[in-house]
Amino acid sequence: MMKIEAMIRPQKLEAVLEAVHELQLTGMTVTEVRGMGRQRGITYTYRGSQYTTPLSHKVKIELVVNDEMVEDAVRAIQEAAGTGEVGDGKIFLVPVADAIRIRNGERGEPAIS
Amino acid sequence: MMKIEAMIRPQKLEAVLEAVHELQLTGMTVTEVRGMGRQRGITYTYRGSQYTTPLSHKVKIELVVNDEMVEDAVRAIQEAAGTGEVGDGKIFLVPVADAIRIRNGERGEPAIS
Amino acid sequence: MMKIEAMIRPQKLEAVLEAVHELQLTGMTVTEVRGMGRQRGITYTYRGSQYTTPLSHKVKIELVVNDEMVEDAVRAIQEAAGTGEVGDGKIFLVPVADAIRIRNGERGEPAIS
Amino acid sequence: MKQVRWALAGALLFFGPMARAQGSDTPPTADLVWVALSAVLVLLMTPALAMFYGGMVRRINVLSTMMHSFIAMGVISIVWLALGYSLAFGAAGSGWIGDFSRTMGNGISTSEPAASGGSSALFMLFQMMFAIITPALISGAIAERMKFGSYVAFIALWSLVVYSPVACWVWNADGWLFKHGALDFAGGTVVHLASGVAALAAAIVLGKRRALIHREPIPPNNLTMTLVGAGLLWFGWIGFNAGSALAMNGVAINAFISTHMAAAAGMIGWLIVERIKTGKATALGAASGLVGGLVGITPGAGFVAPVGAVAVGLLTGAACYLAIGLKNKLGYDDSLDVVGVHGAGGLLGAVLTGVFASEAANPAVKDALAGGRMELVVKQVVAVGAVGVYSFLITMGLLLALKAMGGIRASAEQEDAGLDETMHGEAGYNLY
Amino acid sequence: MKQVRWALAGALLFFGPMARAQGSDTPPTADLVWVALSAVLVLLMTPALAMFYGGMVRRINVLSTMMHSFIAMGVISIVWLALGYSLAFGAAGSGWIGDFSRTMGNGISTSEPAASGGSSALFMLFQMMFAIITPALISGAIAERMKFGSYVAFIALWSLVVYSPVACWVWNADGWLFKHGALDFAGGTVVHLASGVAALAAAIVLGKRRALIHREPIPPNNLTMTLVGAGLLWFGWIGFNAGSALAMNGVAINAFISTHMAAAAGMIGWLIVERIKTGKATALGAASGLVGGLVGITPGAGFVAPVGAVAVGLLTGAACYLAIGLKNKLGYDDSLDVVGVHGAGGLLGAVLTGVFASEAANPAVKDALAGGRMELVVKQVVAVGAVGVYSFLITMGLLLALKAMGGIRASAEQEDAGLDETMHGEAGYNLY
Amino acid sequence: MKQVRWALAGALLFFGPMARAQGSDTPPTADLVWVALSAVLVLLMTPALAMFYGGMVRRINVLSTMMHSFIAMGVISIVWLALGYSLAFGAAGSGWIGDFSRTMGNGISTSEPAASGGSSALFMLFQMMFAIITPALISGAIAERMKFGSYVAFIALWSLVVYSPVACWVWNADGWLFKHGALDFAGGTVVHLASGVAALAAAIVLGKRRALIHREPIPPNNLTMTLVGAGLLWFGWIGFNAGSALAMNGVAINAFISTHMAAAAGMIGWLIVERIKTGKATALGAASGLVGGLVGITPGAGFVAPVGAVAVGLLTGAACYLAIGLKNKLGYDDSLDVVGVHGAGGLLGAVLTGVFASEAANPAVKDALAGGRMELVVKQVVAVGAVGVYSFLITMGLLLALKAMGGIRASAEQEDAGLDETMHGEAGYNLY
Ligand SMILES: Nc1ncnc2c1ncn2[C@@H]1O[C@H](COP(=O)(O)OP(=O)(O)O)[C@@H](O)[C@H]1O
Ligand SMILES: Nc1ncnc2c1ncn2[C@@H]1O[C@H](COP(=O)(O)OP(=O)(O)O)[C@@H](O)[C@H]1O
Ligand SMILES: Nc1ncnc2c1ncn2[C@@H]1O[C@H](COP(=O)(O)OP(=O)(O)O)[C@@H](O)[C@H]1O
Repeated sequence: MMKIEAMIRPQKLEAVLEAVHELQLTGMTVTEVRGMGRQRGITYTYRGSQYTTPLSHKVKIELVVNDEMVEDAVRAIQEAAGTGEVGDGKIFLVPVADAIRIRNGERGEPAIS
Repeated sequence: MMKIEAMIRPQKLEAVLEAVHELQLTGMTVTEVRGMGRQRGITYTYRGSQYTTPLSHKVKIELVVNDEMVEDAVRAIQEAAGTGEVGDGKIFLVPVADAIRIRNGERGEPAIS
Repeated sequence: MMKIEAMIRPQKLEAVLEAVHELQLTGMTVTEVRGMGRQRGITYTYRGSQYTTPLSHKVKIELVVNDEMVEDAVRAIQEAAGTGEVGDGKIFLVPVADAIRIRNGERGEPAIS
Repeated sequence: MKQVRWALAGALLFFGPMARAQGSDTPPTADLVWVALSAVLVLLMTPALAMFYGGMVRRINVLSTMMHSFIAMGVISIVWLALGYSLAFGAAGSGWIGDFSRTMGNGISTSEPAASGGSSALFMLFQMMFAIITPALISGAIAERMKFGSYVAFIALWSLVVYSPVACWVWNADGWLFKHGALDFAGGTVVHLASGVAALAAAIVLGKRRALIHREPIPPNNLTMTLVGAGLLWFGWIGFNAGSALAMNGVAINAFISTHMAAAAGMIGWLIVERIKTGKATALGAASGLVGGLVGITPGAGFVAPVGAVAVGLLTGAACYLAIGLKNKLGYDDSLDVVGVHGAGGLLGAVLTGVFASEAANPAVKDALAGGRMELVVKQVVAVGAVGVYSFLITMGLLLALKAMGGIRASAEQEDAGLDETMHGEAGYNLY
Repeated sequence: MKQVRWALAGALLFFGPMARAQGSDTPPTADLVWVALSAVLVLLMTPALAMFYGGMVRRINVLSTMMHSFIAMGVISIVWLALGYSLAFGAAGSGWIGDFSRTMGNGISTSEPAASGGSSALFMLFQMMFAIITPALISGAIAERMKFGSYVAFIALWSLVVYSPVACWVWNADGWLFKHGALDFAGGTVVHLASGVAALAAAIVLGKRRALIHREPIPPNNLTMTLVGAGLLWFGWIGFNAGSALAMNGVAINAFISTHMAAAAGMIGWLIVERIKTGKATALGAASGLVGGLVGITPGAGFVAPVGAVAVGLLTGAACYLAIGLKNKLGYDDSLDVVGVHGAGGLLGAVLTGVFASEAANPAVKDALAGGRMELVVKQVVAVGAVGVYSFLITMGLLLALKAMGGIRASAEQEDAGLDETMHGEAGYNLY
Repeated sequence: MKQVRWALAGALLFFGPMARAQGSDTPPTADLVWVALSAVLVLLMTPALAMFYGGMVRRINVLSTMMHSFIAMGVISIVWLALGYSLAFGAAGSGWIGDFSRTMGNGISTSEPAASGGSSALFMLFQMMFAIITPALISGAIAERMKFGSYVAFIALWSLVVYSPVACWVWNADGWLFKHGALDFAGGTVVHLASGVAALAAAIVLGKRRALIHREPIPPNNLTMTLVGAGLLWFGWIGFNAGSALAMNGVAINAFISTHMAAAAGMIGWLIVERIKTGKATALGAASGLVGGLVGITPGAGFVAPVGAVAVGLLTGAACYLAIGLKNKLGYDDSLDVVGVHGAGGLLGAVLTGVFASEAANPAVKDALAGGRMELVVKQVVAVGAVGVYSFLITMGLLLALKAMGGIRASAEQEDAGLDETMHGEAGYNLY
């Protein structure tokens, strides 16, 4: 089992949700985050003083999938979230030891399908 | 060491905090997230148009625990967070290589106890 | 590749961003979280009733780095985020299997550099 | 004595066609401006209440709670124009309820220049604002768990079977409580006591929120909005109380000052008790206390002098703090403490009006005190008792009937997910 | 007939030096207070609009959207004092536009005691508030994608080449539409129709938002703010409509009541249709419907009796709901539905004024109906048509010219990241 | 000359028992309505200030900052009624401070019909609103780090030992600055200069915020609230300035227009400089600039004609922008720029009043200019200097004394976690 963690542009979330849906993956968790990367940060003006933060708004998505689904999912996310411009984000693959469905205690692959 | 990641119903957070407390686990991190799963999404009405999102409000909790505590913790969370209805959420177990306490630099098990 | 996850005090984020920047690490993701730990919780007063939550405001940072950068990064974060008081937070090291840059599909080390 | 006891009732005479003697050298245009200004201030109180209440519920119910106030502006305005005003202020020979002579805006002329005294339309309008906010006040007790459709039906009916009759008793020149002789300057009994007691009935019929039963936290989503709402309530309440003089004169000015002082003192009264009891003076306490002080002075604003108003405010502010603790002891779930603030505050205010009414504030008090202060206090208690019992019983009956006819409470699922999402298809905030 | 048709136009006479006969025993001080009060209420409508609009856009554009209203308060106030007022209300022999006799505050005396009738300054000020909010209304159509600098240039020019001329036609005693004889009590045509139609032109010239094209969600960031803004608009609108009587009299009181009733009924009208169509009554629907009702009654507030106002409100509220669906069919991106609410509502309101105008509300209606009701309705349609066509064409031309001179639309990058960050260097919220 | 220079002072005469000649044919009821309306508008300014300030601090201090304004409404109302009014407006033979003749509401009759001229209660009330907001203004300088209890003690004392004496000097008919002959229509010196200078002293005594020292970011939590607060301040300020005419007349109308124009121009002035310096016109800049313009016109609203007011607004708006930069150079931590806006704006406004005062706006200016414009400007500077030095020294002393008696600053822990949580036991938002 593998957790796919991707930081994407907020406005791409919709497209990613659709792409994931098409792969018949039914589970996913979304978090609002701010990210630092190659992308230029934001300069805020406050009554004459200016302050630059390297952080821009991103969305983090997390999906735990079976090992055989990893490559498909990565490709789908990459296609849906990409614009080709700096700031598109990253996908990380994090190994997962086990999964449990809270509702009924199912474990392992059945828990995430 | 293992990180227990659980996505639960927001209104169950309180019960989970108590359950974790009873196990004498002292550390935990909580994040507001939105989750897609088997649960029906939400339909928003906006001036005549309707828009359905598959995301519902969830809370993600993360606890890093010693390996021997994993099963107890999983069980406790499952009991506290479960209602038996679709949407109860998932628990994932993610291996952790090391832990450091920022305050004093302690590493490994002492850092999380 | 390793994901460094650190829960720190919100007011230390700025210092950590600078410290990370000095190490020439260009990527990082930041999330607002609430944490339970040894730190005393917060007592809220609401029209005469009082309610104590064990959660205090924290910020979670996540950086995926090459294995050789891990120790430097941990040290830098620890120095920047530490005050020596309870509540400074924790750093966790989570193994990462792979990384993909969404923009161009680069994988592995090049994706995070 | 009748013409002096009830400031509001004077309105019927004032605006009546024969109120102004010919040759009068003080045209009432300025008074009409004052009443119109007051009406627009009271109009704003219902959106202010939406903010005050809206900030205190959980995020998932913020719009639902604000809608409880806004929909009252839509529904009650029409109910009042169509029927409610007539039931309250139509001819009421029996003393219990008005006739149908002023339904659908009949007999309420606006076309003649007001300066010639031919119009009671402004009075109907000013009173409409009171009719709107009263059921909206009740909504605090049923927040986070009532069906929207049932709520709408409830307030429309409640307005007709509770508010209009009670307004008739107390403010109609024919009303039995009007003749009885208690003092209620701006609606302590009609507005606050009636809604506070109805809130108790509603909280009992609706039952506890699931979150309360399961001891889940119910954090207020936005106390800044509650504070601003309290500030706007203070602002609007000047119109509520000082406008009830229905003219710009010494009584109106006294009412303005006393209202302001009681709000200030109510804030201080609450915060002192709160600080003693919990060690903290809270922002929500400041907001709640000032509202408590305003509730307390409502019946007496035109009868109590400024220093007396400080006493009324301090006492009511402190008392409301203590009264909201009751719900935990008695076990009803009054979500936003309508019983504690409007019920207890309205009751105490009525009694304190008897205690602090002073001739220095209003010469009319002389007559009210003709039988001694104790007699006046007893009259106040009688008025409170009558209105309280009536409002409680009818509200109870009304809600039980609605319940029997298909349920008034949201489903467990709706309650857990929040009414905004499930009943209105919306989310209050998408701030991130 | 001329002196009765247009309530506002009366102002020029009213405030003129010879308006008050010597020996008049009704000094106008109270009327001045009423107009000043109304002016301050209308002043608040633009911040209220900032809230109403601000809550509906995405978080990343909330400040930008609110700035569209606030900057109108800064820029148009100065434009109006310097030139706009003169173009609208200066001598206009041709009937098309005023002369330069009242530029830079000339000829607008404030120094003589108003009670002696020597001042038209208050009228200039009251009108200024209308001039401010009208271009701000348009901003809803171009929200989330227009350059700030271009917007500022646009509203300043629009105010001079569209608003002032149209105000001259309709409200100047020399204006051609004034003489034509349609009824517009408080600006249904000048304010709502003109801005609603300009909004259509602006939406077309600007083009669709990228997020709409890419079918990204555009969630409203804070509907609680929109609701409160709607509440404050209701409050301020009393000044807008009832203040347009320019005196405290029966017409003003009628306008107050009718305005209030139409807002209430507008809310109900919208919610009923919405509930039928979608199964939900939304908070945004309540806010939108009440604004729709207010738009609908604006031209008729002083001519339509309260019960008629309920009908106007119900119809306009329902019609606005249906009209906002047009944009999806016709393909323009009117971000916040200015066309659907102010355009359609203004149009329908003008027609309904002809239908419901009643002598009971205002004796002046007798003259307006001299040629029969159908004739009045036709006159209403002509006025709407003339103003609509003019506003559409000139707005179109103005924006195309500005576009040619360097672009009026934010860059794709700015639009994606949001205008708050990229144009103003700010974020609306840092709530966590 | 005395009776014309100070519009406010006229109030004492106006409301005095002998002010109205017998046989007067203009009853003052409309004027009373105007003053009452103005008082309720000024009442709203303190909640508006709570919003304006509250939006600019970090989320963790939003309630604490709003409480600074709200608690002033509670505490100062009582202090003013009990003692402060008497110290300011009691008999002041010495010219320095009033006696105890009007403590506890004594000698302030409301019971006689105001129309017969027997009531000064409304004046006491109107002045109370000024007394409330002045110390609340100071709170911006000490935001995010002062103990709540100390703050309450501070404003209560400050009101008695700084505000009341200064109000006596400037507005009491016996006051030495009143006799000296400077122009201050609505409180440029008493309200803005006094609070702005006190803010400087307070910022110095309190010291810098820890977050500033450690160069942590201090993001404003909610600029939409700040914008709305600025809008409500604009609304309320009409009452502040135009109400200071204490009657509805040409001077009041001029004050209304000039106040409005200065707010508009202040916004533009600030934004122009900001755009030049930083490349962006910000929403916070619009809000700050309009407040700056309002501060600037406060002393001159009734003396400066509308076009002059545009100049005053532009200059003050621009100057305030430049003045807030001072704190970085001089090293004090004036959290929300009270010194830059109210101190600098108050000072500049006083001087500009001398420069732009015009007979066209107010015939009384003729006398003020009897000795030439330069003499008037010098008088303005003297008044500013006297009030400034007094306020600075006494505030300094007061805070140092409170500091010695137990500390006035929050602990480091409290400051880091935020005062909402640690001092009030609350969180402003639970939005997610
Ligand atoms: N090493 C990393 N660890 C964690 N998050 C990262 C890392 N690198 C990038 N990110 C996340 O990805 C986002 C986009 O990265 P960026 O470098 O701007 O884009 P690109 O990958 O197109 O060059 C960042 O804002 C951040 O949230
Ligand atoms: N594969 C997954 N990866 C990440 N998060 C998941 C996954 N499956 C479920 N979740 C999270 O768990 C929540 C509940 O899942 P859901 O399928 O609705 O409930 P149930 O497990 O009871 O069938 C989701 O909202 C989501 O946040
Ligand atoms: N075992 C854990 N798992 C996940 N998060 C933890 C764990 N322990 C601590 N944390 C996070 O670290 C934060 C600080 O921990 P705390 O125990 O208060 O400080 P310290 O490490 O200085 O004793 C907590 O608020 C929580 O967010």
